[in-house]
Parts: sequence; C-alpha cells; structure tokens
Amino acid sequence: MSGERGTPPGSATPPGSATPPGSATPPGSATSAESAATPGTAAAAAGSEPAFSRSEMMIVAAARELAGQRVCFVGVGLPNICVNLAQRTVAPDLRMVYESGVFGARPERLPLSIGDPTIVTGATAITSMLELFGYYLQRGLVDVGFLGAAQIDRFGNINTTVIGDYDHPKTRLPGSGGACEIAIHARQVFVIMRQSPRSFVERIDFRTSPGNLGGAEAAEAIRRAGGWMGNGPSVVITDLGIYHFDETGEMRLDSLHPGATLDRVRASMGWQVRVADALATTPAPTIEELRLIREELDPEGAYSR
Amino acid sequence: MSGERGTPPGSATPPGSATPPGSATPPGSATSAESAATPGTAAAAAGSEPAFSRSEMMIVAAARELAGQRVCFVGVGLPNICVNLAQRTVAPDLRMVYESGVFGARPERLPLSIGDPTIVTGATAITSMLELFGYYLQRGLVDVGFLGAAQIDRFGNINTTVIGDYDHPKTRLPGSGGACEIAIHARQVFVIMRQSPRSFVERIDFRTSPGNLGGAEAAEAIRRAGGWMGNGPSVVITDLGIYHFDETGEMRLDSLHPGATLDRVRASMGWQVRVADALATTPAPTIEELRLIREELDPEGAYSR
Amino acid sequence: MIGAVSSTTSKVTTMREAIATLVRDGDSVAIEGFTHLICFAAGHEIIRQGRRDLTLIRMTPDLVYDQMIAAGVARKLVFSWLGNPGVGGLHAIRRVTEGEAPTLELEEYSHFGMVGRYTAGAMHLPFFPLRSYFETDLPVANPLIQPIRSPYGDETVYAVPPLHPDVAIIHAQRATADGDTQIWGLVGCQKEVAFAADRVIVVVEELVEDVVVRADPGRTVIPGLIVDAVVVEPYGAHPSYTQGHYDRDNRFYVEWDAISRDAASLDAWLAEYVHGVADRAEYMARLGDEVRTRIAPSGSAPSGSVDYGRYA
Amino acid sequence: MIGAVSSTTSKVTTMREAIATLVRDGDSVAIEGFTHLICFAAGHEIIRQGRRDLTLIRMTPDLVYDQMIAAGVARKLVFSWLGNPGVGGLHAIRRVTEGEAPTLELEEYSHFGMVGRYTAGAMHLPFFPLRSYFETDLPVANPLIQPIRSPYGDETVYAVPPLHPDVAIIHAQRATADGDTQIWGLVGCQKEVAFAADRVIVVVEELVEDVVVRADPGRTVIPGLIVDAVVVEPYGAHPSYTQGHYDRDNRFYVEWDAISRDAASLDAWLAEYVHGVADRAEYMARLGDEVRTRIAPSGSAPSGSVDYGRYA
Repeated sequence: MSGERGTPPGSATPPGSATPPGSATPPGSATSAESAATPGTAAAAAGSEPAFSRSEMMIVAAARELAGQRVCFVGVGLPNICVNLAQRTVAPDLRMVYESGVFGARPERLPLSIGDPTIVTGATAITSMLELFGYYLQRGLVDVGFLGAAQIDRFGNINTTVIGDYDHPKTRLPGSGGACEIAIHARQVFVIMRQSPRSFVERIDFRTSPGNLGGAEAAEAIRRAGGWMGNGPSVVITDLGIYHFDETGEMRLDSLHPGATLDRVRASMGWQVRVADALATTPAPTIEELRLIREELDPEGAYSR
Repeated sequence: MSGERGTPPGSATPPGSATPPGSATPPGSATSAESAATPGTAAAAAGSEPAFSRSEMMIVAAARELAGQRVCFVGVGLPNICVNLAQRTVAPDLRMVYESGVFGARPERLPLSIGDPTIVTGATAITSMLELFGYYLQRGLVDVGFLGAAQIDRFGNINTTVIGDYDHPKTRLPGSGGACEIAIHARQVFVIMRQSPRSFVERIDFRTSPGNLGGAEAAEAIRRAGGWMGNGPSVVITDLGIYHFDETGEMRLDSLHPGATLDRVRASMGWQVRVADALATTPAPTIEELRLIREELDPEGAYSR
Repeated sequence: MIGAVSSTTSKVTTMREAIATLVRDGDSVAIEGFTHLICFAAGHEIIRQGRRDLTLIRMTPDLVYDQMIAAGVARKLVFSWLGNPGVGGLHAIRRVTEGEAPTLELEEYSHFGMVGRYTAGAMHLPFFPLRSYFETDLPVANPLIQPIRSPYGDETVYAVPPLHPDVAIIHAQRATADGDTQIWGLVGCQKEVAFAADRVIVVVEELVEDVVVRADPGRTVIPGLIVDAVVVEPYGAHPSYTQGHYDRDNRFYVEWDAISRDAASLDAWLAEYVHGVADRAEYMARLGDEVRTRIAPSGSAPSGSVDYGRYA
Repeated sequence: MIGAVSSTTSKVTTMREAIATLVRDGDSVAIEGFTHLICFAAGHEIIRQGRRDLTLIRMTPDLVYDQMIAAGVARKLVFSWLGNPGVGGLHAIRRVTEGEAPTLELEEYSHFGMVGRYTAGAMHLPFFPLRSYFETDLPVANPLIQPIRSPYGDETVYAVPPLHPDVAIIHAQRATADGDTQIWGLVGCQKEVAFAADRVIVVVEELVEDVVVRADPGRTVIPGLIVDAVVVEPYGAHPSYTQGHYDRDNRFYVEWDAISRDAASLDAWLAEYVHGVADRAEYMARLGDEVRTRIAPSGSAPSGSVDYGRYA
C-alpha cells in the first residue's frame, strides 16, 4: 500500500478509471532516479530532442493510439491527459464521454474528478446515467474505453476489486465503477498502467473486467453469443512500452520506449512475455507534444513528471 | 359506425382516453330529443334549478367523484372537462398527468388533444414517456385513471381494440394506447361512457384493459400476485347514472340522474343490472357548476351539449 | 481552452436527398413524435418518392400515416394507438384493416409496450420487462408479447422485444449542422427511437451554431453522433405543432376526417398537396399565408436562463 | 386560466427536523449525487443525531460516507465504486473492510448495476436486465446478480433486483415549497433514486416560487408529489459542488486523505466540524469566509432562454 501514500491530488482513482488506491505504482509516482535517467538516455539517442519523463512518454504513446477514434470514454487522471493531448494532435474530432453523464465535454481546465463542473459547462449533452450507460455504452457507441488496473494478466483481464480473498481482502480496491461494462461494450479497450511484478501478474485475484478471458478464440465466441459490443482489449500502454494482443489473445510487446530495456520489462512482469519479432522503439515525444503537456494540459506536472 | 359520423371536433378518442371512433354513442352526440327532454325534467324536479343537458349531468357527476383525489391521468374529451371542473370545485389540489409526458399541467385553454402545447406551457414537469409510464404510473403514483370504452362488461373489463374478430374485425378501434397499463396501475379507475346495448355488453369482444375479471375475489388475488398497483374500477359514470362495484366486483347502479329511469337503464344494458337498495338520485348540477362548464371550460359546447 | 473540438462535417441536406439516400423500399421507418413534432414533411417526401413495402412504426399512427398508407407505401404497421387525436378515426387505415380481407399487417402493443420496445432497442437489450398486459387479450393477439419470470421471488411479468427501425425521423426545434439536437416541450420517445434506429434523419425548424447547443447541454436530446442527415424545414411538422414555434392546425385535423372518408377525395388531396408540390416550401405556399397567422402561438412564454457557471 | 392549481402545503423544514422525522435507526439511506450535489449537510446531521445500523446506499461512497461510517452510523454499504475521487482511497472505510474481520457488510455492483437497481425501484419492476457482469467474478461475490434468459432467442443476460431505499436525500439547485425540484448539470441518478425511495428529502440552495419552476418544466427532475421535506441549505453540498453556485473544494478532498489516515485525527475532525457545530450555517462559519471565495465559479455561463409559447 506504500504506493498510495503521497499520491498527488488528482492523480488516482476516479470512478470508472479504476486505478486503485492500492496499486503499487500509482500515476505520477515514478521514482526520481528513473525519471532522471530516462530523459537523459532518450535525449542522447535522439540528438536534439528535449528531455522527457517516463510519464510523459507514456502519455504521448497512449495519445497517439487514439488516432482516428471518434468517441472515447474518459477516466480522470492519466487517461484524461492522454485524451486531451490526442484531441490536439492525432484525433481532432474526438468526443469525450464521461460516465457521470456528459457527452462531448470541453473542459476549460483539467477536470479534478470525473464529475467536475468544468466538463458540464460547454458540453454537447448531459444525460442521466441510465442513458449514458444504456444508450451510449451498451448500445455500442463508444469506440474506446480507457481503463486503469491494479492487476492485469497476459490476456488483459483486469482486477480493480480486491487484493487477496474477496471476503477478507488484503487490500480493498475501488471496485468496478463502470469498468466492468466498459470492458464489455467499448469497441476497443485501452489500458494504461505502470508495470510491476505486483500489477502484471500470472493470475489476478478477482476478475472485475473481462479481457480476452483464457484466449482470443473462446473470448470472441463468448462475446458474440452474449451480445457484447466490444472486441476486448486492444492496447496496453505502460511506462516501459506498448503492447498489443496477438492472434491468440495474449499481450505482446510491440514497442519499447526510449531508455527502456527488455530486461527491465521482463523483471516487471509475472509471466514470460511475448515480444514482437520486429520490436520497435517508440518515437520520443515531439517538442509540440511536450509543450502541450507542460504548458496547456498539466502545467503543475501532477501527472506527467 | 354511424355514431362516428358527425362527431364534433375534439370530442373523441385521444390516445389513452380510448373512446373509440366506432363507439355507438360518442361523447357529445346525445340525440337532441333526449337532450331537450332531460333538462325539462330536471328543472321541473328541482324548482329553481336551471335547465341542463344529459352531458352536463354526466360531466358534473364524474367531476364530483374526484373529490379528495391528488393525481389524475387525464384523457382528452369528456375526462378533460371533468378533471378541470373537479379542480375548480371538489379537488382544488388535483395534479393532472398526461401520458404524453406532462405532470401538473395548467392548460390555458381546453386542450385539443392529449399532447396539446397548452398542457406543456406552465406545467410542473415534462418527462419522457418512459418516465411517465414507468416512474409515475407503474410506480403507483396515479390515484385515478380515467378511461372511456367501446365495450364494458358487468365486471368493468374494457374493450377498445376491435368489434368482432381480431383478425377480421367489423370495426377496428384505436387499441390500447395507455389504457391497458392505466387499468392495471392507477389506484382507482373511473370509466365515463354513454350507455347502450352495444356498449354495455354481456361479453366484450376483446379485453384491452382488465377490470374485475370474473369477480372481485379472484381479481384481487391476481392483482396482488402480479404486483399491480391498482385496485380496479371504482366507478362508472354514464349519461343515465352512477355505478360503483359491489363486493363481488360487479357493477351496481347507485344513483340515477334526474330524468333517467330504471327502465331506460335496463334497456341500455346487455345484462340484468344490480341496483342499490337505496337507489339515490344524483343531485342536479349547481348553478356554479354549470357556469364553469358553459363559460370557462366548454364555451362552444363541444362536449357538454 | 482545454478540449476544444475541431469543426465537424456538415450533415445538412435537403429532404429530397435525405429520403432518397436513407429510406429504401422494404425498410422499417419510424416517424415519431407524440402529437408534438410529427414530421409530415418527411412523410410527404416518402410518398412523392414512391417508396414501397415499408413497415411503418409509430406509437400513434395519425394523419401522416393515414396519408402514407393511403398512398400505398406500407405493408405493415407497428403501433399502440390508431386515430385522429381529438377528432375520430383514421379512415384510410380502417379501409385496409377492417372486414374479411385486411391488406395491412398489424403488430399491436400498448403505449408502454412500444416505449419499452424502443428503450430495449436504444439500450441494446434483448427484451424490456413491463407490468402490463396482465389478464388481457393483447398477448394472444401479438405473440411477441411474452411472459418472463423474475429471478427474484416467483413473479411473472411481461417482456417486449427490442425494436430497431432501419430509419428514425425526428422533428425538433433546433440542431447544429452535425446533428446535435435540442427539443423543449414534449419529448415523447424521440430519444429512444433515435438511439434504437440504424439511421437517423433530424428535421428542424432552425439550424443553430454549436455554441447555442453547448450553452445549455441539458436541453440536448440527440447527439450528432447518431445522426445521418440534418434537414432544415420550417413548418415541417404542420399540421402538428412545434412548441414555441407554431400551434397544431386543428382545422386541418377536422378537415381530414371529411377528406379521408372516401378514397377519391383523399387521392385528390394527395395529388394537390403532396404530389402536386415539389417540397415543403411549395406546400406551405399552397396553404397560403393565412395558415401561419392561424397557428402562431398567442404569445411568448420564456423559460428563463440558468447559470452553468464557468470553471476555468 | 383553465386548470389553475390552488396553493399547496409547504414542506419546508430544517435539516434537524427532516432527519429527526424521516431517518430512523436501521433504515436504508441513499445520499446520492454523482460527484455533483452530494448532500454532506444531511450526512453530518445524521451523524449528529446518532443514527445507528443504517444501510448506506450510494454508487460512489466518498468522503461523506467515509465520515458517516467512521462515526458509526452504518452496518452495511451498497455501492459500485469506493474512493476519494481524484485523490485516492477512503481510509475509514478501508479500516472496516480489510483484513481478517471486516465489520462493515458490503454489497457490491458495477455502476450500471446500481443504476439498474434504482431504475427497477423507480419503475416498480421486479428486476432490471443488463448486459454487464459476463465472465467476471462479480456475480460470485454478489449472488443477487442473477442470470436471466431472454424469451427471444436463447440469449442470457444478467438481472439486478430493484432497490427501494427507505430514504433518499437529494441535493439540488432549487425547489418550490412543495418540493418540485430542478437540477442543471449532472443529474446522475437523482431522479431514479428519488422515485425508488419510500421517503424523499430534498435539500436546495434556493427556494423558488412555483412560477419559476413552471416557466421551464423541462428542467424539473423531481415532482413535489414524491417529496416529504424540503430543506433550504446553501452550501449544503460542500465540499462537493453545485453547478453554477460553487465549485468542488478540492483542497478539502486532498486534506481528507491526511485527516482520515488515522482514526484519531478523523475523530478530531468530526468533533470540530460535525459534533462541534449546530448546523450547516455554523459549519460554514467555522470554515471561514475564505472558502466561499475559493469555490466561487470563475464566471457565469448562462444557458440562454427558450420560448415555450403561450397557447391560450
């Protein structure tokens, strides 16, 4: 539970974003040693590029994944910055949906919570939560659902409920919020979380939100038979790299962030991870991406330092 | 179908009020011979009282039945005048509900239909129809539902769907509208209709809205087992008298309107009607009641002549 | 400002183009609006373009469906109340539904049943449960109304299946070019049918800028996200009404009773007011200026403004 | 005017009287509001009056329930997400739910499950169907989440049971003395929980005349018909917010994380800000005038007015 202490304001666990208070490495808490090391490495590799933090790299990588998407269910915290950055860069027409009942939000400031008044003023539509979950999400109108997690397994199944036994938990996490239904009905699910052996596990303690279950083929059959609108997890973005899911439904490392190493990736996961034959290096943040984060989206650096 | 021809504007069949276009004696179409006869009789009986029509007597009698009620589901046509009259006389706090999605209507004019814009302007609340039927009616918040009918039987079961066989009807009536659920969930059901052997029948051709089914005891057991919020029909007001339902669930004539006779009542019903031991005579309309109808509610006499 | 959205593509088109593109022979089509906001303009264009074999869906088939059915566009009607509200019956529909050989197929519910069907469609539910239909003949007449047992206790209620019209046509006071649509006054089931449908045509009295909608997001009923075409058609709901814009033309509802009593006079009316005009503007011109005066509201009734507050 | 309604009885009372009269030991109580309009004032009064054995119901138990549970009013919690939104965990609740011998009973759903429970309650349905919970451990953890087979095809979805709180407490911008209540901004499930409950307490920033509500009936969320008491309590939602009136007091949400980390500092806070004040006015006075300035919106954002039209 040490990760929770000292968590900066606004950085964790809004309803539905489901990053739990007890997660080992909460957003914004990258250790200073690594934060310092990474920019140096990246800057050296890329010549004239500016220094950047591991959090900034994670945010930028996640934002780029939103290219071409129309409708995104936004969790506060890291997803919120990612989505706002994407709207200014790769996805200018992105509509932000908040489970509190907002469609087409245009927050004038970074929302403090998933129901901040700034997401209401100037939005396209306010809906009851019945309508938001029923008419928008369950109807299949959400292209991307952004989830955090306390634990994830190789098939992208997610736990945000408890660590330990359900009735006598070691850690009581927030629970599902909207995560269970977002995982089922968002056309794609993006997961953003920091890696650690406690969060990337062989076996999650509780399945709050279904991913690819025990494998892609069976999961796909179950989805279609049950009328799920979603196609399961499509990408996991961490502080070390970018994972997609291969044809068997298992997470595969496709890109390493500048400065990260395969050894470090392997040391922060509870299973033998698959690695793409043509493992890429994530392009470093551009000057403009960093400017947007630092000057417009998170001038106080709550999420990105 | 002759009754339909010449029906005056605004007199029949709004959604949910369910007085069918094909009913034998539509509202407002009392024959002139009887209209002329009744006032004379009544006036003679009551000395200084003014002349009134059979329709006016029916409206006044129905309005008085609303004494003490809080929430009434209003059908346009006769129920609308009755409810407005009641609000000015015996039920000043009556809230009018329209199935189109209005609670607490304050129409500035007599609405032309159940969704007239005059019921919206100045109302307490507009709701979706899902909410109106779900949160208000099915939840049990409606005290009185006012229904018309093409056919009614001795137990207050109602037909507004077809005359004849369903697949090959002699007359295609409007159908349920909201009548089916109003009959089930309004705490009490008032029925207002003119009597004739074609409308007060031994056996209705189609049961659109349940009354006391085959008798009070079984009906009550079925209502409670099925979670109905209503208690079934409580009063039938016609152009000849007022009926309540006795302990067996059967219609019983409790009051004869001035000028009406038992013989005429019996001649206009398809079954041997029960008559209260202490059969009353409906008090004639007061001067004030008639003034309200003639000057405020229906100056053109569309419903009341 | 954080989160500014770039301009979106305009969906504004003509009624002719919207119907030509989005309504096909054999489609199921719902022109909804509970007495309020009934898009007669779209119904007339469907007649003009000669669509056939439509399944018409509407809680309260009224004059617009009497006209469309008389014109031969439909093979089936899904509904909960048939009539000329406040006036009487629908004669064209009665002619094809009564007697020994009805030619129009009917699928019949109660109002709440239709609302439940739209809601199940809008929510992608396999059914919607209701406490209606108990001890009535409606489930016999329509076997799609099915009993369902609650998993809690031993109560049995009824279910209706989801309804997914191929096309929903929604009239409204105003929308943006992207289709963000606002309604005040009776909303009926406009939201539910729009979300339930595969394609959505929004027809408005007024096209407005994005800032007008965003100033009062609580008034938005339909997001442009689910809208395929926006048609600007003032008086497009005549002879029904648009709250705050114009009143119901009750004289026409009464006249329709006479017009529709025999097929010949009805056909003559269609020839003059539907086939005989190119579009809604010509229709209104043919009715004459007097009608606009007759159906004007008697005054204004402003809602007043509330403050959402800036949070910058 | 046809249909004028006579004046109705005022339901206006004090928070003390409303809680004393309407909230009883052992009741199930829902103080709802999804981040918006959370009635801390009512929660504090329940603590002051020493209620016991309550079942607390709320989609997102946050600071107000952390405070109430720390104060010992509850035996059970029904919820879908536990946390200090945007900040972290709820330490008082974690202390009674973690480890070998949790003392607070939990009944847990997803957000849509809770919404479905309220909706089923509001509609008097025996269950509400959802396409949630597939292939998750939630139905194992909570056996009230039951599979249900559709009567159409062979699909199986999940059902949740209706929720009927004994008392719902709703904060809102404004209401009449009879309880006709209007909200703008996030409505969450305020309407559903109010219709689902047996008793309803409405707490408002502002009491308004009937004509204000009737000028814009589309803004009405709860009718006085289902309201038992109206309490006028400016800033009654602090430290949460009321759209257009004041902002969330985020500083307090952050401070709560520290205050609540140990039981003693939490108790000291309760002693000073709950037990140590008589009512909301004293609470606001104790916070000091600075807080009002700090949480004021940065400007106004008027909705604009629409015209409903007179139809006389």
